[in-house]
Amino acid sequence: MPTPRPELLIEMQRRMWRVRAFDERAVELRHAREIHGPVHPSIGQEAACVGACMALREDDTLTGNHRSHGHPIAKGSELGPLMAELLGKATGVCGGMGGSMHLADFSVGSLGETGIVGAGIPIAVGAGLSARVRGTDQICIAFFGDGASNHGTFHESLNLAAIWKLPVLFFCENNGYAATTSLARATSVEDVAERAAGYRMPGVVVDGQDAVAVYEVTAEAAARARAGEGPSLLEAKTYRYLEHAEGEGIPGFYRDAAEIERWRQRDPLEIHRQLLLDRNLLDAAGADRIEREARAEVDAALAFARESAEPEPRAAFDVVFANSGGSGT
Amino acid sequence: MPTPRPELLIEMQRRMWRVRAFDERAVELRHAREIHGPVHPSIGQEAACVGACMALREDDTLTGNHRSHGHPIAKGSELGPLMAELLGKATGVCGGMGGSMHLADFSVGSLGETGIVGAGIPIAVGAGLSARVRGTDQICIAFFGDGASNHGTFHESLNLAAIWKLPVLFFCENNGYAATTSLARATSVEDVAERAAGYRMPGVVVDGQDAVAVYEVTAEAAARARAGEGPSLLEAKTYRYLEHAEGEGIPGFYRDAAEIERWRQRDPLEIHRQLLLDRNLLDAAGADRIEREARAEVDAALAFARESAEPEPRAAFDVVFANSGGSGT
Amino acid sequence: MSETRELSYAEAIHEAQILEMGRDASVILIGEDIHGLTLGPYAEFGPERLWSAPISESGFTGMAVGAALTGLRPIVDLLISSLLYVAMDPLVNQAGKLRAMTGGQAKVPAVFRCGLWHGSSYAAQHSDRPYPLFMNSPGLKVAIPATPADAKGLLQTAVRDDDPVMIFEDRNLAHERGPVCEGDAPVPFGQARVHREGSDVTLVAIASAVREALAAADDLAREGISVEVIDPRTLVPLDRETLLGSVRRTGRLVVADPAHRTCGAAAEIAALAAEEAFDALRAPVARVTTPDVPIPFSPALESKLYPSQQGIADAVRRVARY
Amino acid sequence: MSETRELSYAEAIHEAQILEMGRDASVILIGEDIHGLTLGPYAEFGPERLWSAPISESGFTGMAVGAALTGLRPIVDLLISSLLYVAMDPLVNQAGKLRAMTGGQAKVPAVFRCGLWHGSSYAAQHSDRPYPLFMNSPGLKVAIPATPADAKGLLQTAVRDDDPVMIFEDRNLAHERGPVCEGDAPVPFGQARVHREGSDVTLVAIASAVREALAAADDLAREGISVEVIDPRTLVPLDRETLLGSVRRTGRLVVADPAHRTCGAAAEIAALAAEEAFDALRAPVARVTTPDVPIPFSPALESKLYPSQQGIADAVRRVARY
Ligand SMILES: Cc1ncc(C[n+]2csc(CCOP(=O)(O)OP(=O)(O)O)c2C)c(N)n1
Ligand SMILES: Cc1ncc(C[n+]2csc(CCOP(=O)(O)OP(=O)(O)O)c2C)c(N)n1
Ligand SMILES: [Mg+2]
Ligand SMILES: [Mg+2]
Repeated sequence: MPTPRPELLIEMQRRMWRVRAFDERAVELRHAREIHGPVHPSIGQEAACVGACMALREDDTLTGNHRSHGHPIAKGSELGPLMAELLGKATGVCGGMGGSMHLADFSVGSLGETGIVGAGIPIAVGAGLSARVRGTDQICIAFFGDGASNHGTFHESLNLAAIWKLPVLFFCENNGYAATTSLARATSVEDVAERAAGYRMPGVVVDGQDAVAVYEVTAEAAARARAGEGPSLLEAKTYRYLEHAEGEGIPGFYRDAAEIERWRQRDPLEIHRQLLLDRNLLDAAGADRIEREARAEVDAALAFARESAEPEPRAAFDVVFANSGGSGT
Repeated sequence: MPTPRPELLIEMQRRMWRVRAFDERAVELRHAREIHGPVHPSIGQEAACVGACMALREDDTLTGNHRSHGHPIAKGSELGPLMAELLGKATGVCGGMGGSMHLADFSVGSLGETGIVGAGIPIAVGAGLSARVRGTDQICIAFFGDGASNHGTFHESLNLAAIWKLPVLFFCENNGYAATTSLARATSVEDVAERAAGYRMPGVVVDGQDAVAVYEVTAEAAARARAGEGPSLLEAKTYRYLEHAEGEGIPGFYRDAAEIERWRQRDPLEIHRQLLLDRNLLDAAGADRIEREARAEVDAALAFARESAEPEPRAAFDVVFANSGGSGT
Repeated sequence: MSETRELSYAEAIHEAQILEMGRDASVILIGEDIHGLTLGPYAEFGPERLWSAPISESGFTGMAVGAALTGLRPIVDLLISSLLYVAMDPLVNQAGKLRAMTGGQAKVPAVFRCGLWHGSSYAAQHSDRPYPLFMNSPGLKVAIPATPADAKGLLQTAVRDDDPVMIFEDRNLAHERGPVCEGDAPVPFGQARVHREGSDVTLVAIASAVREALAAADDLAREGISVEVIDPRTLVPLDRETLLGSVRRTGRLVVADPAHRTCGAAAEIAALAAEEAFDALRAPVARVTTPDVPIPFSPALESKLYPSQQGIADAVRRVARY
Repeated sequence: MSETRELSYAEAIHEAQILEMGRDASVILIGEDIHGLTLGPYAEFGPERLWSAPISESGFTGMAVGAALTGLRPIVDLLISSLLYVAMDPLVNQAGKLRAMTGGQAKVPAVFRCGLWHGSSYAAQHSDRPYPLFMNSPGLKVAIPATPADAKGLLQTAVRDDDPVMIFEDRNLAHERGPVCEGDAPVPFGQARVHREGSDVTLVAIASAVREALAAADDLAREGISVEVIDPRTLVPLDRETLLGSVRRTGRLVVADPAHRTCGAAAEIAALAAEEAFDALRAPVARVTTPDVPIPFSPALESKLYPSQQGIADAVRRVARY
């Protein structure tokens, strides 16, 4: 197993804190109605985002889903343009056109989230195909949920990548629920990774609260993909602490407080902090500083976002086509 | 294993001959341009159609695909209205609206073929759900090809039927090719039945040239489904002797004559004839008579079809809606 | 006529569903995350009437078609109209065509409830109003209620209809309240509702544009422009007589339609007028629609795109003064 | 101007593909059963340029989008337009919207070749002409060639365009022959082709209706009716200037369009005329389209449904004599 170097272990904690602090703030802003539209926080799932993305190369690409603030952050995005996007500002990474469900940051290889469950998976297959045809050794990782594994695109994509041995990682963040629907209610298997057998590709279950474990299986699968040995299906067992989408009034009847509490006991930031302390890579003050710095970055991002201008009305019309002509009237 | 009774064994041969004779005639008519549009013959695959359908009850239902003349015949359809349908006549089972790719005969539980690969599979799941809700113990069988198993609807349907234990049989007629594309080129597994594991349902491979073997596995799966124990994925290894669609000028480069010849050596009608002779259920003359009678039935069906009138132009408009209003102009 | 009470549009929809499920045991519900309903007034129907489905829209929409072919009357909750693309084949190629393809052997009495979410920063992939796509796809009926009474009545009719019905529910109207009859109150298909009579301009409005159109008509009345506001309520079948009759009287037509402009419902109604009421027309037809751009996230951008009271009033003024 | 030769519509399409693949190594082909092409003139491009795919239209269409986002220019052969419903999400929600959603970061230079098979007893599930659905879905360009020259030229332009282009190829024209330039001969988008000038009636025709329209125009000329026949060639972007300019001159408009009637391309063009050329119109607009019925199998039924020379001529006569 490729184990991360010390600096990387520290950087992991930093990025996890960025994700956590960013999403905590996003949730507040949503409740305060400073953010409009749905916000799907990744809080509780940071180790999956960060462990996976940090096992990739800078020029590798990713596709996300509706719950994807964490993925570009984990891949190294600047927070300012992301936060400005959530606020719908002209300086947003998508100029205010995308919002929370459609962040994309091509500068770090984030090809875009999709609000359509399962739809990002074939797009990742295409990015893998493209790397192959263009003769690079990039790989692409598709992030999706347990719910998405019941979608037809999951099946078609795994088959496509398998028959052509494309450099694609299928990364399932299994948080146990699709909105209010538990995995058991909707899914014919207990581990999504079982489905890998139908495509004769490796199917790996990993502790999604342990960033290092996630890093290791991802790095291994990435090396395999890069070497032309084909795709893998990785499944991180994780959990979201908050609601499916915050501030939408979704009832919480479908799970009990004890379950949430049990998972909070295995908080990815705590687990990784302990690892850093145990290995003497940081002392408590150093670990606290990482959190503080991340929060400060988020504050700065928010200040930037708030100061930024609203987009000009014409913006919606100007981005429809790359080659002009035929846009809306 | 539930083994078929003697009369049933003889009836199997009769129905296989009906399918064979019907399709041989359909191919001739297609080449003579008396039939318009694509014709996908089931010649070579008769044991799969007949073995499966005869293991069902009269009130069980089925959905087909583009290659589905054989399914309603195997389920007991009258040949006249089927042949008249291929000729686009008013007396056709679908009044000339459906044609070869869209035969449906509700009188025998044939809910309709679909020209869209994979699309009949979820419809069968719905028929199974309906039987369950209405409190009957009917089951529904979905026929589809190896190619269809790469479609998203396959995955979604198997998952749906599995989680709810619906009385549905997924019956794959694996003839090794999807049009000109071999299974190996398009499919991540060797046996489509391997994919059953992803839905935790039984996946059974059967010799598709042996009607009795097909009957037996189908009857067993049907009993399971009827008892509320859930769906099965059955895979019959079979072969089509003729082209994907006859008369369309599809090139034959993708397989060699030796392969076709090898399969012709395992002709389902020959295999079953031998069984009937071996068990002294028929003598050679009796076996020949079955063939002759089937051919005569097809001739009569064709005579009926040829004598029948063309549909009235208004027919296309009258069948759009069941509750009038809003039809085409 | 039975008693009426005030209900919201969303409440009216539930009332229709519950009434129809109570009336006819073959009515079932299929949709994602609907298991929660069993905690409420749907509990009485038991688990075999409520199928809370995985994220497999193509699969369970096709499943609904199969159920409808074999004796059930499924109501499928497709949540968000922008998800319909995932289920287009079972809708367009199966539900819409099976009756015709089978020469009338099949009937497909299924209802597809499709929420129109727009104007709430749901952004490009959750804000579509794709009913024109289904108007161009034969075999499907298309209903769009704009009031609580129509939300209930059209849904009741849809459930009882033997054909597949796509019913587009404008979520911007979810909390609008209005009088709704108690008990059975089906609204016939193919009959437009004349919300307001007028003599100067015919204003056809669809979905939440009806609300904007009525507000615009109030303003315009004060300016001396008499506007007839008509909601077709079903786009397939379309009540051509009422629409064209009005245009023949007023000689002027404005269509306010939240769908995208090109090949939208407004295009169809405008074309009909240009074909069938040409002699009466005294001014160009005007369409007030959503421009052909993917819907932006930013409220600053999105809020300007849909037919508004202001935009509709401007169009009517232009046409009236022509 | 380079040399021309006679090619068939189908040959012209292959010529365009081969030229573009030769010109630009980022052009790849994706489609079912295309591995056979490697036996022919495509062999030189090698296996990495031709992806013969499983029956997974949604998967490989989405895959094409991902490839287009990351530096390739895929041409996707979607065979039969009636299969598009299976791939609607990657087309409408992804290809059409990603550029806008990402604020212009993405470009999606993919071409989707969609065969229009109708009039050959392919029946309801293989005979659709669904381009109006994509005209109502912003972010997609829509081209429909009616001649061999346009089949080549529009496809060349489509490949070079940085936006997703749906190109609908009318298979009824596959064996029609006509002059085609050697070498590069891209046809610009948004420029209608005036096939024939005339002064009495503007006849806008799409796909195989162009052939019928030109034949009708010949007949009508003998009767003294001078018909201007225009093929928009791209429906998005639409050359409004040429269309409306013609209507303003002739005062009369007939649109012949093989799509279904309601919310079809003809509806859009008729609506445009009623909005923008109203003063010039001297007769009702007429649409000659396919009625809103699932396409029947029986030749006796199917053959009567599409715009024919006869049906078009009748409509023009009605309008001309109005
Ligand atoms: C195709 C589609 N169906 C339904 C929805 C509505 N929806 C959005 S997120 C979601 C649940 C997704 O669950 P999962 O894939 O497990 O991801 P998670 O939210 O748990 O991260 C649903 C049903 C959608 N956006 N797209
Ligand atoms: C969704 C869809 N894609 C493609 C086609 C074109 N097509 C018709 S049959 C066929 C091959 C089907 O192969 P398989 O499922 O193995 O059935 P078989 O023909 O071998 O019986 C294809 C590609 C179609 N009709 N529908
Ligand atoms: Mg989940
Ligand atoms: Mg096959």
